[in-house]
Amino acid sequence: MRNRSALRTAAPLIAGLALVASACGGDDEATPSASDAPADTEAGGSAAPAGTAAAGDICVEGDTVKLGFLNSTSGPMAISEQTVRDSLLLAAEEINAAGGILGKQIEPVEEDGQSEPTVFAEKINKLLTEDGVAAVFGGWTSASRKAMLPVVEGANGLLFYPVQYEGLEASPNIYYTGATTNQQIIPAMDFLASEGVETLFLAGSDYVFPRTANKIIKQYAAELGIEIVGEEYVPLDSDDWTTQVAKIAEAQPDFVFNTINGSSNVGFIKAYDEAGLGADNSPIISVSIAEEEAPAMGVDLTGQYAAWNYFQSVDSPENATFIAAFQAKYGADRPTSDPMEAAYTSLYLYKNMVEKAESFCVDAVNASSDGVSFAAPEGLVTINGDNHHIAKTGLIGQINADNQFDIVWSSEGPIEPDPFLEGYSWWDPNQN
Amino acid sequence: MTASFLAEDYLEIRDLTVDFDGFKAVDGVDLTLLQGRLHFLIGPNGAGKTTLVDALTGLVRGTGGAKFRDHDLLTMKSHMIVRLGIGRTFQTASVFEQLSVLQNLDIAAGVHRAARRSVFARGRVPERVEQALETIGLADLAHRPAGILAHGQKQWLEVGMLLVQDAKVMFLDETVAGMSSGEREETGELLKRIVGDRTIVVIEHDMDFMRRYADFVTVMHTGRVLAEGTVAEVQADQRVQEVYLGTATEAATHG
Amino acid sequence: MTLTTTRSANEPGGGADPAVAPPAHGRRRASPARLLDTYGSLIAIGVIAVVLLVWAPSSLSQFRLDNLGKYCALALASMGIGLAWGRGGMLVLGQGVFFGLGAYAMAMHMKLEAAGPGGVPDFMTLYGDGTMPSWWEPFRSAPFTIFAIVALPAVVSFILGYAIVKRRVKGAYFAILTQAMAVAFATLLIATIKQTGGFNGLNTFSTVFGHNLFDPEVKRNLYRVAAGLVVVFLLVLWQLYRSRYGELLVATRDAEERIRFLGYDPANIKLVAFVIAAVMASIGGAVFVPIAGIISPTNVDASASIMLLAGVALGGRASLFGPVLGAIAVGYGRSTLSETFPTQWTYFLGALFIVVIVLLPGGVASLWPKLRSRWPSPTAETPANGDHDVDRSQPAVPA
Amino acid sequence: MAALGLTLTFGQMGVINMANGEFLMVGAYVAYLTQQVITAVDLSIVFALPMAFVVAGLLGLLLEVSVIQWMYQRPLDTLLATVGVSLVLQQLAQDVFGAQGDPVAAPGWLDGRISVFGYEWPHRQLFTIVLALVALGALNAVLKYSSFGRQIRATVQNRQLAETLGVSTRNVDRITFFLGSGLAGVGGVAIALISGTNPTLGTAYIIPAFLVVVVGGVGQLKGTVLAAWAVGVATAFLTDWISGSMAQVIAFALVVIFLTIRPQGLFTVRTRSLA
Repeated sequence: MRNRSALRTAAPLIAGLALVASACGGDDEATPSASDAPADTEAGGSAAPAGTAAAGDICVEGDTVKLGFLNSTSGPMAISEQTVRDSLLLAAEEINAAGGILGKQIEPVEEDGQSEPTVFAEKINKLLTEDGVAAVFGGWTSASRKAMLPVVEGANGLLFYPVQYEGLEASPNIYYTGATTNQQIIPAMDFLASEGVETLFLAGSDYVFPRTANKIIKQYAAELGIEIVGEEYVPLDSDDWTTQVAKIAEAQPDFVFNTINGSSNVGFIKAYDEAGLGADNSPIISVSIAEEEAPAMGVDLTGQYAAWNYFQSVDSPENATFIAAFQAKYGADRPTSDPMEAAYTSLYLYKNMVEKAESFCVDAVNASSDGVSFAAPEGLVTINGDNHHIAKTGLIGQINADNQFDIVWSSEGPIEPDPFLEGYSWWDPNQN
Repeated sequence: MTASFLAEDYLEIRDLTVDFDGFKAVDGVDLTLLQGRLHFLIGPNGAGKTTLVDALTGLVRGTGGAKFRDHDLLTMKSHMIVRLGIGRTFQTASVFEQLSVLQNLDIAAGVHRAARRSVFARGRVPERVEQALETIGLADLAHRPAGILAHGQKQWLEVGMLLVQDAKVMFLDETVAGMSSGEREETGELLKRIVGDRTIVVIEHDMDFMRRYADFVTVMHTGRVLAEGTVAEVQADQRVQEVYLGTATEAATHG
Repeated sequence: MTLTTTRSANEPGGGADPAVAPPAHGRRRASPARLLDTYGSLIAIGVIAVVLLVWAPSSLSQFRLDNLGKYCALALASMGIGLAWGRGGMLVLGQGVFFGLGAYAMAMHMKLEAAGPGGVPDFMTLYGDGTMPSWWEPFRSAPFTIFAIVALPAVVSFILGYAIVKRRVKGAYFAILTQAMAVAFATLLIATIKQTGGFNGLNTFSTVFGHNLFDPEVKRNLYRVAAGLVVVFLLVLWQLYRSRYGELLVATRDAEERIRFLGYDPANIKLVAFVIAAVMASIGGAVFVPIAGIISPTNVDASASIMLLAGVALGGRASLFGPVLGAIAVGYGRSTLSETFPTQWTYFLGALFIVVIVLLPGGVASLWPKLRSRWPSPTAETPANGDHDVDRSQPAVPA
Repeated sequence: MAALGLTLTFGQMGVINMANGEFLMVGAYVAYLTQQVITAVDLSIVFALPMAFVVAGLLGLLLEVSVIQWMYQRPLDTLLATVGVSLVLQQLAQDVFGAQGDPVAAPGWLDGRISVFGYEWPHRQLFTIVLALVALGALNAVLKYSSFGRQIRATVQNRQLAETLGVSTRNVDRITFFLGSGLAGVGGVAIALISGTNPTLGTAYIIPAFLVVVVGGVGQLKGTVLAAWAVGVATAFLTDWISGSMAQVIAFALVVIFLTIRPQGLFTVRTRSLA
């Protein structure tokens, strides 16, 4: 009698134990070769707090180099991030075929960020401390980057972030291979000024990037003498733009500056079209509609503009090779776009940095990163060792009937990255 | 027995009307329920007996007045009416089947317990609960789940729950329906034992049971009071006979 | 946390009451089996405490320990859901709101810590004009923050609960309303980008109550706090479930009208459970933030709330241990299975959800009593007072 | 539209189908697929509507037969189980069609605008409104006048009695579910015209749709339409004053306040409460 009762109470415990036990048993199988990763041995408490050099210098031993590819392959952001993953895998394949980095083959460790910042934080922690990867490539939303930043700094790892973003950030442990604001937003404004635009309407998602971008646009517009005649935000996942578009129709701006993110663009463009607005009477310049998105709008976008640093139509031998390789691997109907190119470029840049430093160790790579360049599909790009951004050329494209972009404007050569806009006298971060 | 004795605690109902979208289930009922007697409420189906009790216990909304200890029951919420000392049972026994007999009684006794004490587990059995267990004769079954009780025992448990609530007015809705004759007798004796200074209102179809135990009888028909008085008085009433003859078969099926 | 203190403060005073004397009286005394029945759960809690607080820190890597800490934080919220849903019959689909209240309160404090005395959180300069809304100011104070973590959800849930429960909104309506609440809350956070960081949420912390977040020892202690709170609240719930209130709550769930006619106001009974659940979720949120290093609207919206629920449903909504183990299992599955099978994981989760709910509404915890009933047990007829009782949280609804 | 489908399953059957949003998505994808097969844009929508109805309806039927029929006594569990279903359907859509949204071109005759009451109405919006009204009318007619409609209503009011009268309540359940899901599918086509398709399309609609149903009064068709209209107008109106996100928050808050004041919705059912 007593035994039975004891058994009965013990059952949930056994279940619990089994659970917890399996929770820790899992690592070994998942990452057989990670047993010598620093985290396992340092977990005892010997590791020093962040900031002190003892946090360790991630280096690489063995015949292969593990690289973490951390993109969302599930959730709403998978739409975009899967394309980045594809081009990262392509770059890794090419580099491996050409002999690897410093003779070591790349061993990609793929993780799913699940479109959730907390998951990004958790996964990059796993990649750096459990899997012992030499560097991580990925992230898309600002939220995911912000979530990864403290982790990658705490572990003194390396992260390559391939998307244009809102700037005002620089971390010694992150390389930003997408554009910062002075390589996309400001060139776009320069283009508008050169077109003689006098009134501008700002439409964006209620999100960090549009908010910050518009803050910059407004200050620069004041400098250029362009009048802002309206500013509207709609939640990230909202498709209903009818009210806002009505306001645009009423304001009749010379141009609309579109900083809307992702699928919300579809609702915007459709409402725009329904309101009788189009490229002929009310042109839009977008910073997030690329080759991938343009055909998904369900509305003919011919004649509208976009600001990027890369278009599939860029005419260079490097780009031709890139497109050919990508379409050979993933299908001839697949377009290439700016973030994909930036991700592809980031892996090659890493290779060049490591080879210049002749070491995979983070501190050594960082020390020699300044001036490392790569002949990318978009043109020559060069790393700025101070702020870890890269010099890129600003391009404006106009959508043609094939949903490709005709390049109608270009900055004079690569623009030096200036994430904090220190070189722009009109910029005042404390003024809204 | 105590029919003429006007006690302190009595429930006075004046012009009580319950209107269901134009259909008056209870229509201008005047009724005085006195302390210390077994008051039977009889009448054919649809006479409005249960609706009357529903109105008095806050389950349906009624107009008119129902005064008990200077409170108008018709304006109060159910649980406040119960706290005032007015309890009821339902036609279908509704004890908590998963809980033990003891736990059922204990929960019922909780009304008079300070809220902060309910964070403790039950230690020893409260005296009131113990007494009620003896009174309803379920002491031996105290730890059995109420769900396994026989039908009659469940009804007794319900009465016990009213006892531990210390209800001054008890409405028992067809308590003996479906009981064996032996169980009916026990129920009758139980009610006689506990009536004391309480008012017990029994809604019933069973005439034999009524004849044996009623101190006072009110006959209802189509929402109105048809007659009231002692068993003998009511039985002698011409109108009551008519109503019951006319619906005798129907009443029998529910007896 | 306040709950435990008030309780123990009451204990001596309660001694005068015969009703709370030790269970030594006649019918309740009885076999060692019955004692084990009563105290077996305590032993189980003890074992969980040993596993979480002694075994795990000494054998898991920092990364796994951090994750376990996060699961513990989620488990706190799940236990609250177990109370409100499993025991109280209120399907709370918006527990993310309260999780978020605690998490954001904590995050605001840490953000202000990072900004330094008189400083303004970085994002306010980034998105706005660098001025801080005045309601941020009190969160500079650590005691106020801790107070707010408990008081804020209590007040909010009381007001909401009062409006909803008192109006006798139940069942599916209640569920949908709470879910709408979570959606509205997440939308509100996203909309107030200058005040709450918007979609990005709050992140980039450096210290928690003055301790360096990157110090492994601090991390370890954060884990200990999370795991310790799980054990503490297991004890709280254990006491609550065996208390008269616990019985009353179950009785209310099963027959709300009947309870009313015993002189109780069912709304009050449910309200208490709702508020306790909200406070637990909030505390869970508050310990989640320093471990995860970030809180954003995606952690508190409707789908996050449903993830919390998934653990509870899986583990066993009405049992004491079910929600804890369920939350840990779902959290673990989410990070580990998704590492191995990134896309199949969603199918698996969806299918698991359906199968458990259709075939095993009591969750995994309900398997045990079923298994046990295969053998004749001398105590089988004892009505379950404890934690392994078969689920009954679904009253039949008139079709 | 989604709300109409929901009010049928929820109101008439007391079943809460969280996967209804995914039936919208299915409808949207059907529109997309039809357009791939029938390339003449003007025609394809005409085919897409009945196709979407049938496909989403059949899926709903499958769901009813496989999962829901076991749990009519457990409405809250149905809610949770269908959450699982919607997870699976979303992932399935993502794997089949890719995470990228696919465009659905509107036929030419929907491109123009027409001036009614001094406001320029895009044809597409009018089309949606007309579609909703037609669906409402058809549904109303079926429920009121056909013998099957009478069977549905009888089953709702008293299942046992209906059974003893020879109504096959099982069939009624199935067909009701088919209709409700099918309606959601048709709604999906409308949504596809407005915002294109993507796998997570359903999630954005499901909760507002539920609120609309509850506000309108469960099981009340006219209430549902009125509530949908009211919520839509309120949100649009608020957007004029404040930002879009805040308008959503406030619309939600208003609905919650409304429901706490009047939990039974705009139009009440004169029978026992369903939940």
